[in-house]
Amino acid sequence: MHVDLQGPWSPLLGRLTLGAIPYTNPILIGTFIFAATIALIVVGTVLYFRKLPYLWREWLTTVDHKKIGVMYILVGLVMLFRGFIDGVMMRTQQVLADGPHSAGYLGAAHGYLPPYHFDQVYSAHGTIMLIFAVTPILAGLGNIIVPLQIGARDMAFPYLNAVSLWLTVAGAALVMVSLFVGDFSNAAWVGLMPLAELPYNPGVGVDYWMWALQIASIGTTFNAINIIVTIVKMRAPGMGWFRLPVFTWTMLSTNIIGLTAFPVLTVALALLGADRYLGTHFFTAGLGGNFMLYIDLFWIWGHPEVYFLMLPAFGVFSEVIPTFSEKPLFGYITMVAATFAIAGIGWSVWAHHFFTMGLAPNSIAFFSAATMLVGIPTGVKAFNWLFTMYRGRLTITTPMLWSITGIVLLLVGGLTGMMLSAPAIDYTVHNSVFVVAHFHCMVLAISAGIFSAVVYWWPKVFGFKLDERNGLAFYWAFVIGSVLVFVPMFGLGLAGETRRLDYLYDPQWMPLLIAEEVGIGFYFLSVLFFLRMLYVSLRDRVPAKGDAWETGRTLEWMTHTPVPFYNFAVTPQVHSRDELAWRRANGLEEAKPDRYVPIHMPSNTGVPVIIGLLAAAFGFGLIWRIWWLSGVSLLAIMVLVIIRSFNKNEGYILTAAEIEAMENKIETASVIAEQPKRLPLSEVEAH
Amino acid sequence: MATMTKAGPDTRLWNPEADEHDSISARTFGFWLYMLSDALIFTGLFASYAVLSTPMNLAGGPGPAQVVNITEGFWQTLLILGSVLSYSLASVALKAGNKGGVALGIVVAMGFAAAFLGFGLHDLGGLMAAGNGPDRSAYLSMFFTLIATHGLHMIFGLLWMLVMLVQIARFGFTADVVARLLNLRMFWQFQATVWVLIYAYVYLMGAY
Amino acid sequence: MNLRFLRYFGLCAPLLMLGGCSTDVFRLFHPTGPVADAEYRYTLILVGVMMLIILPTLALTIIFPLRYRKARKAAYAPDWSHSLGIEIAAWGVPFLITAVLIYYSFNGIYAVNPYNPKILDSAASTATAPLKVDVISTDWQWLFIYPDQHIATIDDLVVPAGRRVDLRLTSTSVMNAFYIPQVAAMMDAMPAMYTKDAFLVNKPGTFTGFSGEFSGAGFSWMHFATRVVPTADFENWVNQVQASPKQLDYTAFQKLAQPTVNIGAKPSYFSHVAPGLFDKVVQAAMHGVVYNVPDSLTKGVADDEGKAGAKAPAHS
Amino acid sequence: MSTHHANPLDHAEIRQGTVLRYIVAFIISALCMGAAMLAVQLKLPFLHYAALVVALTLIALLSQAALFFGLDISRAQIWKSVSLVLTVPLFIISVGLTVWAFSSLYERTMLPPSGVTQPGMSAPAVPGMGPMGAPSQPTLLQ
Repeated sequence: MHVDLQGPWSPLLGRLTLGAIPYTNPILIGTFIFAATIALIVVGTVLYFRKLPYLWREWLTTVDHKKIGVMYILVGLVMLFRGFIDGVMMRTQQVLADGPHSAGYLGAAHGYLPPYHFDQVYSAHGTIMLIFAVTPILAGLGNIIVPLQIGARDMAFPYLNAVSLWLTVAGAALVMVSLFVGDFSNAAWVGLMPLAELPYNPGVGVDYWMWALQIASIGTTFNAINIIVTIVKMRAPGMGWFRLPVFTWTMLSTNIIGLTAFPVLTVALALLGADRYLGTHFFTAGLGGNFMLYIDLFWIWGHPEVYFLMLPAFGVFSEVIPTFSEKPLFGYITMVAATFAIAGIGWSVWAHHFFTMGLAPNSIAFFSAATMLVGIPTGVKAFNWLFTMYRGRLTITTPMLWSITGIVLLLVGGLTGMMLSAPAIDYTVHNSVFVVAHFHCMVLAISAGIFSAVVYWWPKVFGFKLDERNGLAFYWAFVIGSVLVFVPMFGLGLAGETRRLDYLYDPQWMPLLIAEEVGIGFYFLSVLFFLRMLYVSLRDRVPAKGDAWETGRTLEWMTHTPVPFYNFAVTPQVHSRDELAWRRANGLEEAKPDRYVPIHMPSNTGVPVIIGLLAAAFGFGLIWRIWWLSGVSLLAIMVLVIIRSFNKNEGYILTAAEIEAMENKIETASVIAEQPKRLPLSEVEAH
Repeated sequence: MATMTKAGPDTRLWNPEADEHDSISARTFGFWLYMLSDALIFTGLFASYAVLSTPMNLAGGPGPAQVVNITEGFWQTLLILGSVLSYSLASVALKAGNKGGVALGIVVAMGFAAAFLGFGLHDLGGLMAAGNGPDRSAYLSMFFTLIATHGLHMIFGLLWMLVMLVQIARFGFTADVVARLLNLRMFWQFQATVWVLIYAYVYLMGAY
Repeated sequence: MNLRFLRYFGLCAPLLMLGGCSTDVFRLFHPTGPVADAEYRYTLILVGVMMLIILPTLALTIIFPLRYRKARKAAYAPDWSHSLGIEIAAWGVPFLITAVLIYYSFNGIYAVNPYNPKILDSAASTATAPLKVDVISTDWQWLFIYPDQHIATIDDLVVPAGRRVDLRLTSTSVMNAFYIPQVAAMMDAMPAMYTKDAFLVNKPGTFTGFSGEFSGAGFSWMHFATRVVPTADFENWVNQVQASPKQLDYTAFQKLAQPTVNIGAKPSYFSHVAPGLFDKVVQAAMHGVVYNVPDSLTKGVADDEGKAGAKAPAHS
Repeated sequence: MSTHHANPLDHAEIRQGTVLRYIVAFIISALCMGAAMLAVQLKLPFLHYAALVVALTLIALLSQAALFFGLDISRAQIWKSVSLVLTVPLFIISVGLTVWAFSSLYERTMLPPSGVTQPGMSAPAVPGMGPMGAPSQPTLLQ
């Protein structure tokens, strides 16, 4: 049963030896010094200002959906930076390693990375960007905005919400650890089979990839459950289904995908795990195994996953464009219908990822047609956004610019996507960088949605707007960078450059590669402008109003800015699709509640963060085959969950008087972010 | 559309009464969604089983017809259905707040489940002893994985039942305990549903 | 092929400015032979049809934000959010376009179906039977077996002009994809399985083929020459290779299939190829034969950066 | 709508379910599976046999959905029913399309299994090969 691997193994440390630490590799030493410096600065700052108790009390143990959302986004941004650096390394390698006479550095034959290192870099880039950057950021946005938009106090399951966050963090942590202890997978973010099987990948790289993905995807599934229940069960009175804001609709459809698609990934990875740990033959070429099955299972998850990421961005466009056009969204019903049409059709198109695998023409025809059908609802959405702007009164702020850019990217990505869904074209550019450029257009549209959302909702969470000037500079650097990187990449695809090359045999590609490298330079600039935007905004901190943009339309703009921990002092009664716009039209936007009632709040708990820590230890143990560590961690998680279930966790009550006092304090421009120190109800009764 | 309605003097803008949400139905619905995701795990496994149970996947080893024992499988079906029936009857006792009845139903359900698992282990153990373990061929890998995944769910359910027996004794029927008992009922019934599918597809179809 | 003039639209692509004066580098703009021609034609048709909707939408995306800026005080309809006509058009126009695309996509599937391209039925002269070539991708070279000629080559695919070529593809270890951009449809080469591909080139020429699916450390060096030569030259070449002292049976193949980075894709030639070698390779993989990748090509960067590369020569 | 102060045993989801319903569900499921098992002995043609097993399984599953899970369109259960109805197509799509795609893939990419048992082929015959054989040295052509 158990696979006996070659090489040293000890009961205490498993396969882990000193040789796993890359202390001889100059690139990784540099990375380590950089990461260690940042970590020291962060830890030092926290200790110097004695913020450790605050950090524990208000953040690490929090169950507040807004703080959890902020932490999700923070993790996502850190991973986005890591993924970006991977991108820089790939582009630099390719520009250095073009043509048989290209020089080699650091011991590599061409360029500065030997194949095995380059392969890890591109695998990490894809895994990180999709699973550990974009997914957490979107989950964070959903966490912050959905309860506010539907007038709820919190998510349906605040404790589970924290567990989801820390599982995602555990996965991300494993990816980061792989930089300094051992290797990451070299079999692409999709896990190429049978390349990821033991004979071709006997090291720990694939295990790192597999367990990081597995743990994080459990977190995502939990988060999906939470958001769906929140939307179905926790809406404010009066908010019928057809008054639901479109962002909330998209989060609902996206999380239905998350709930149903991620389990299939779990299966695919678990079967691969069985192959690697127990010696089964699911995806081996021989002994009856069938690695096409892995490809099939992976894309059953993988293609809905694309829409899982895309739909929230559509939701953002649908919020930002009406706000800055001062008009309701055009065609609300068709917008919702289109959202669900995309989610539904998206479930039956996955085989277009392997048209070149020998499928019969009639199967190919089905999947090709289904894929093209997705173009219809997507087109509807684009038209609806355009006609929202039509006869509007547009203020072109940075969120609006990002949203319009998102539409343009969607058009380019849609055009190339439709091309790829036609097999006659796919046969010529499948697995070329044309495909890479195509899906980057889509991911850039998602990024545009993310940046749009971050700038748009930033004041709601932090109480001040982001600096527009630096925001614009960030925008332009990013857009120019994108054009310079991805237009030449389409060209290279048409030139026949296949994906994942660490050495390019055709010196004629050089000019395009150089253009891409210049584009990467612009991306670098955009990171600097982004940081400067944060710095300047934080320095100037101009307090924003509850309705920060003054043309907000939905419920989240009705509460204070920044949002107090209890969201709404009194739950609003909803009368209209765009409740705030309706109240404004009736002169009621300043209306205050006339009386307050006690609010039941959940208590903070340290269990989720400990579960996250144990999950990371569990994964680490399995990766290095340190069986005792995995066993102990798994047992500890189970014991912890059981013990907690014996804890009558009933939260605490905010009294009406307290709420009134806090509301008055907010009126005089104070911020209510911290929860009062209070014993949970059960202990109050015990005293 | 409500968008156009005008606010009147008696328009209610805030609704303090709306604050309490029904936590039991939120929890059972949340757990139901978890089970749907679990059902998708089994969907993935069934799809894999369909792909890996052709003559091409036997690698010279035994195929479905040689591996499954449909009479033993039928006893297992009766056992798991009996276990679910027993737990369901416990939940009828819950209506009356009858602690002893609930505990009895759960204990009987555990007994049936243990017997079910015994059969399963005997089956898989026999295969392994004959050299037809999960590393023999892709088909056997798949067969073992499908049965073992269901078995792990059952073991998890047994653990959960143990915890619930303690909690009933200790806390009585509080909202938390009741919600957990309801979720456990769904979880347990779901195992029987999955088993029926496994029995029909793997055993009965395989034996033909 | 009547649409061939359309390729000059490709010349207008702004990319070309970046690519210098020559368009030779954009291989896909220079299809050769009926299969690639058809693929290129479908590309142009589909892109053309889509432009009917993409271009106007793109224009509106730019015009509306400019036209309805607050400062311009254009017409403002604060409550307008529904119009049956526009919504029907918003669904109807994409629906029509998609229907047209699906129609062409279906046609294309059967026209260039790699297992049996319809387009070749009409194009290939029936006088000569198709040339059979068995393709085996190893880690990391391409072995081309000519079963009827009993010869084999590494990284050098030579075929006669004007004759249909039928390929069978497999792999010894991991998945690869067979890809000659201007000539043949991309097709996966998979261990323990076979796939098929077919192409025809009418005029002599030289092309570069690649592997399209990442397969490990030597993947980037997995390119191969494709030479289309006049029939007479092909016969000569076959005779030459048939005289090659190197012979290929299964034992020799097993040595050859050991992981090898063939820098510069240097060709080798074999005579007396054992019959049924292709099937034997497929069956071996089905029985679980694998060619482990040696440590120095999978070991961590921790051990020694560039150890594998350091052994490789900088230039071929 | 119950609050956490009310008696949790009054909750609608506790109130549903009766002894009779559960026993009927048990009997239907057991009978269906028993009948399907007996059908194996009948030696029906495969299609008839398969249709019979599928039909009996469907009856068992439906009786479980209605009587064990108590799924209906009442206020307490409606969202469970809706989410199940929305998810069932995904089960069918995933399994159905996979089986369909692989039926053509097997036919078009696999040598028939009879070829597998060709004599003279065995996995560990070649040194340096086999699932976890000793790694060999790489070859670098120059």
